[in-house]
Amino acid sequence: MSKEEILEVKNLSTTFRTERGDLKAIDGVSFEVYKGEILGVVGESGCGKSVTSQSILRLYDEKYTAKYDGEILLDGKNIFDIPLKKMQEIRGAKISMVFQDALSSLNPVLKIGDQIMEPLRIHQKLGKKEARERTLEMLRLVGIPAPDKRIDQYPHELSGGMRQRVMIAIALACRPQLLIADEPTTALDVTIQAQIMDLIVDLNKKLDMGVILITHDLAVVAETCSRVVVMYLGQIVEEADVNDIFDNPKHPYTLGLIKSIPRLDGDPNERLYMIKGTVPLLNQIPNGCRFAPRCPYATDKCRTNMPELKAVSPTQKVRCWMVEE
Amino acid sequence: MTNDMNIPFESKEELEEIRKTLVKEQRELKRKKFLKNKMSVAGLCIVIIMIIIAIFAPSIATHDPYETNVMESLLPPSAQHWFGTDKIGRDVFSRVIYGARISLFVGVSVGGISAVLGLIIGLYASTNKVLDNILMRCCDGLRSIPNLLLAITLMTVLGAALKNVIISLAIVSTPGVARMARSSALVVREQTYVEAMRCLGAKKSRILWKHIAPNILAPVIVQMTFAFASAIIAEASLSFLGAGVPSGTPSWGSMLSEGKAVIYSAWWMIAFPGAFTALTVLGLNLFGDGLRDLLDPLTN
Amino acid sequence: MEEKKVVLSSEHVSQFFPIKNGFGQVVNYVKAVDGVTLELHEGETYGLVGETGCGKSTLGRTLIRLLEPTEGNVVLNGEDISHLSEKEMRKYRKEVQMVFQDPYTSLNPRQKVGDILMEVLEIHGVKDKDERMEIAMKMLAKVGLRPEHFYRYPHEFSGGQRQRVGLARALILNPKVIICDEPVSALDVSIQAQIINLLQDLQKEDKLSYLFIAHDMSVVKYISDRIGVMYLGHLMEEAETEELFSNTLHPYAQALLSAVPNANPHEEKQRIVLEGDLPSPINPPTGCVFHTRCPYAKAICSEKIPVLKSVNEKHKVACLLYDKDLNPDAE
Amino acid sequence: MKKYIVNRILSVIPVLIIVSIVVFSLLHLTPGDPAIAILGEDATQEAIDELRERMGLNDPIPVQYLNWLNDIFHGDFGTSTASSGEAVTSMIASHFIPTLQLAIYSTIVTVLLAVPLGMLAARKRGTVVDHGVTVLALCGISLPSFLFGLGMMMLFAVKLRWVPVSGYKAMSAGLGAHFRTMIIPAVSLGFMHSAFMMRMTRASMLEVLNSDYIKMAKSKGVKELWLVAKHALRNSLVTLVTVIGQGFIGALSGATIVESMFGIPGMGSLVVNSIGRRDFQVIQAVVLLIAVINVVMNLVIDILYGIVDPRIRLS
Repeated sequence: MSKEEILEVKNLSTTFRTERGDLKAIDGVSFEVYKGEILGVVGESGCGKSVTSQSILRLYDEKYTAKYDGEILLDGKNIFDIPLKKMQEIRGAKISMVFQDALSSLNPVLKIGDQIMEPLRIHQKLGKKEARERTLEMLRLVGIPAPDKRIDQYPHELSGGMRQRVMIAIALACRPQLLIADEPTTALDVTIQAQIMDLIVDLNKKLDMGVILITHDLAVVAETCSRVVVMYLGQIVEEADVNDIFDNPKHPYTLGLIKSIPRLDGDPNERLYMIKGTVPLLNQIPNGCRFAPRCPYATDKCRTNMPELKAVSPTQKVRCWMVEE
Repeated sequence: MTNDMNIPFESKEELEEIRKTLVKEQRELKRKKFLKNKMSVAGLCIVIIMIIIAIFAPSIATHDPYETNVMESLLPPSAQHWFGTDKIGRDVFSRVIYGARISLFVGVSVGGISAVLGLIIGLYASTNKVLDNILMRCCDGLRSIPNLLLAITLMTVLGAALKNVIISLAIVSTPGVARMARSSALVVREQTYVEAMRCLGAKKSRILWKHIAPNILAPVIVQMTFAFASAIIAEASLSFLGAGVPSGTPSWGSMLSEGKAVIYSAWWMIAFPGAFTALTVLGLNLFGDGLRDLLDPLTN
Repeated sequence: MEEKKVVLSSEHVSQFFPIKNGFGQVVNYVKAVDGVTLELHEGETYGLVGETGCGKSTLGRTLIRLLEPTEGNVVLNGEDISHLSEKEMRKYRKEVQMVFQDPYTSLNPRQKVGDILMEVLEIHGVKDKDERMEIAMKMLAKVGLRPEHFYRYPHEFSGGQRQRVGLARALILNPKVIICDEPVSALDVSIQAQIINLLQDLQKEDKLSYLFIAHDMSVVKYISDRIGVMYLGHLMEEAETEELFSNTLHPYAQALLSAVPNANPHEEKQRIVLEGDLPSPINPPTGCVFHTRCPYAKAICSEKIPVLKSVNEKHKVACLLYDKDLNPDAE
Repeated sequence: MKKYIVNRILSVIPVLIIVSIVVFSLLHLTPGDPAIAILGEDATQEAIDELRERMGLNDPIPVQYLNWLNDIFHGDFGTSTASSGEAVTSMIASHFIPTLQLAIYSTIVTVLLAVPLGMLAARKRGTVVDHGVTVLALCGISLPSFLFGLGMMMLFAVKLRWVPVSGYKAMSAGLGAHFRTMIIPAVSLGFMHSAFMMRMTRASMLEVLNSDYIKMAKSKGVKELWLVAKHALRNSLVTLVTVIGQGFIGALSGATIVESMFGIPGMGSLVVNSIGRRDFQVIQAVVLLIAVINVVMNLVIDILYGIVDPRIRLS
């Protein structure tokens, strides 16, 4: 099935200038996002999944702190070639974002109605009355009861789940092609998380947009994503359909992750698998394969040169020497 | 044993060895971090220079600061009088050097007293609601009276003497330190490790002095350097208004006040004491900023 | 099944936090915990789950007597410790201890790890310094840390290592009961596995009993022998792990378990989605606190308060649907 | 919101009581007997006793305190012992206007200097501009207002002769003259307070600019200018209200030394002159009045803070 590609990330690297020298948070990240699909980006803290998502929208301050390399193709054009001023036409219109903690991501001194209206008035130049109408419609779309009462309230007057819905309403106000959700339900209780994930899946179908879902929770990925990218220490180590990731993961890190999470249908007497060691700091990256020091199958080859992210099947790519033989 | 990472228990000497290297390493890390912050190092140097001047004032000063000589009234800076002379012929350079003693002595004692008192008031205010209300309302009461006005009023009541200047300025700056110590203590009190110590059966006093106090020491010490600096300004202001040290004592403030009277003819009467006051206070403020990062454990 | 020895139990424990107005008069109460009865057996792990604001942490803090219960009693190894003074409570501190959630604030940043451990021994009368050091060193090894960690400060450790120090501090008095308040929620998946395995190894070795408080159902299911589900200060259902998952009775527990995502893409789950928002604990709904959101709610549910009753010897539930004597047309 | 205002007002009452006690006790701690001070050394004992009785000095302390408080509520700050029994209230009234003017002008200077520079430093964090502003702020804090004033006086009054060294011309004496006498005092008082305000504005602006809702606004496609003007300013406005308010209070009560240096007949110089004359009635009245204004102003700022911040207004 020929899927229409929205975004292609090619060899993306983001380097941060800190007092302790330059730190390359992500190094050579490449993947595509197709229309109507939910792509899961999974990894533990510090693996660079959030940096990837915010680099796509160039949210970091490029003058003093961050430097981007590689390409991000949107409708055939490379985002890094666009002058920063023009980026505003893409943010919120073509690609928009939702963050983890809605209470801190919504402006506490502005009414939620105004915050939803803002992208409409910037991108679609709607008048005040028409924008307010579209806002009420958005509030209904994301399932907020009594929208005409809620529209004039402030973020602190809403519950956690409702604030998350407001943020989704803001992101989807201008019907973007791509929604990037950076850990949208991590701060929520499990019943509210289920509601929000259902909403995202529902809107993904209804508006036929692409979604990049960034999370550390493999269970959420299993239930909502169609394709998964696993990241470790700033690099993609495996990319595959969700069934392949869980049924026959190829990369030792993915395998380790899946075996170390307690599963609802798992056997309680079986001891949890432990990936030995800890994630090294960004300024102490081992040479060769970055997972080598913690990998049970590591050979000298792994410890000296870095494997490429190779396709082992039409839908699965792995960055590991073991796959070669 | 339970875990493969468990190395057999070392002998006492090896442990002592490990401890020494680690302590040295931690101290080295702190020193390197402090030296990296150029501005606060400069601040520290200024303060050290001033302290040296204050201690060795007799040997540095070229003349007796109190010796008057009507013949040499209001001479500009010259080889003989580096900073010139004042209205009644006293050597400005020697008076500025001796003035360092007054200012630093007032600064250190006011800084020290207000830090210790402020810490104690702040700590006990954070222990229970009633005490908190009483102490904090008193602090607010004192702090609502402008510092200088309160100092002046206290001075007129106590009379002009160095001891009284220190008492007045300590009363003026303690509420500020107390309020800051109290808010830090309330934050620390909410931390989980205080709760953990209560689970482990630690007495209230042990928790207060061994767990809460050390963790609010850093902000209090930083506040002390700023109290030190503002005490120097306050002493200078008091003496400038004639409500500070007894007249004739070589204090930077009173010298500036004398300088104002002859502003048309003797610029040096203002330039040198003013420069020394500003430099000392700048040094303290720079050092205080650097101290804040150094003492904050999270920034390591 | 022979009668297991009860190490820690709460009998109708309630914890109400007073709300005062400007003049200091009490105007209302936050009913954080409301009449919870629960027993922890020896060598068992009792999982206590529920969403934010259900009172599980408050109950944990009440059982370890960080808070004094407003009503009901806390019984530790047969002794009532509900209203003991701090001094009287001290000797019981050796028997029950707590491990906390946030690794970054559970250790005093100004104390070296070694001093943290030795201070606990000092408080409980181990006079000789060398003896204290030896015990502390053994405990560090037991939780998988190396001797030189003894001289390091907490900020030099990773999240996982700090939880190990927290565990060492809790175990150093050889308590028999440990209340774990979300010990692994703040950790990454791979570190989580290490701590869970460590907790289980220590439990086997020293026959410890855990009250394991958490909101992550898959972790609780893996580690617990029995599980209690709390909602708005009430214990709604309590059962052995297998029984609870295979035969969930309480409507809230059903909704909660159905909402938990499972790391298996093939499983098509049919979800029960709860309507409305969590009511405020300041004035909870009358009768059964869940009746405002319960799909099976009947008129009686808003009048009578359900009581936790045994449905069989492995399963208790607090719901009028299953309570014959309170509700005539119950199943 | 009402609850917020009520308990704010309730918390102010004890503070006012404590202030009045502190100020009253200052009067009683002073050595010497006020009656002798008024009648002079050689007055007869009967005259002194009779005056003491009339002034109520023999009553127990609490009674005196209540009488004193009662008088104040009726706007009577007592009579000045030094300047031949002149009513203190009228003395204060005449000295209040210059202090108010100086406070307003110096606050304007402070805000014009500190807020833009603070925001600029936050916007251009880590650059030369940022370091420049930080150093400027440090100098401002380290340079006492009277030293800075002396410097300005020497430069503008002595060297350039643009303004008189000291002296005060009221508004009535012509706007030009009035401003020529007020510009230097206002700037020297304003400069020191602007140093504090600069650092606070920069810190609050930095905190706002690094916040999640600015990142969210950016991801919505909000333009750079709107980011600062609408989102950032609205939030830092909440803290700026307090900062500017504190600045005004600081100027109102901190002008003592600048007034006496530049010969401005405000409340500050009134106190300084009263020191020489050991006129405690005046000192006490001025200190009490400024402290009360201070407390009331803080109350106004707290309430203003509540109105500006919806999280408090609607709680």
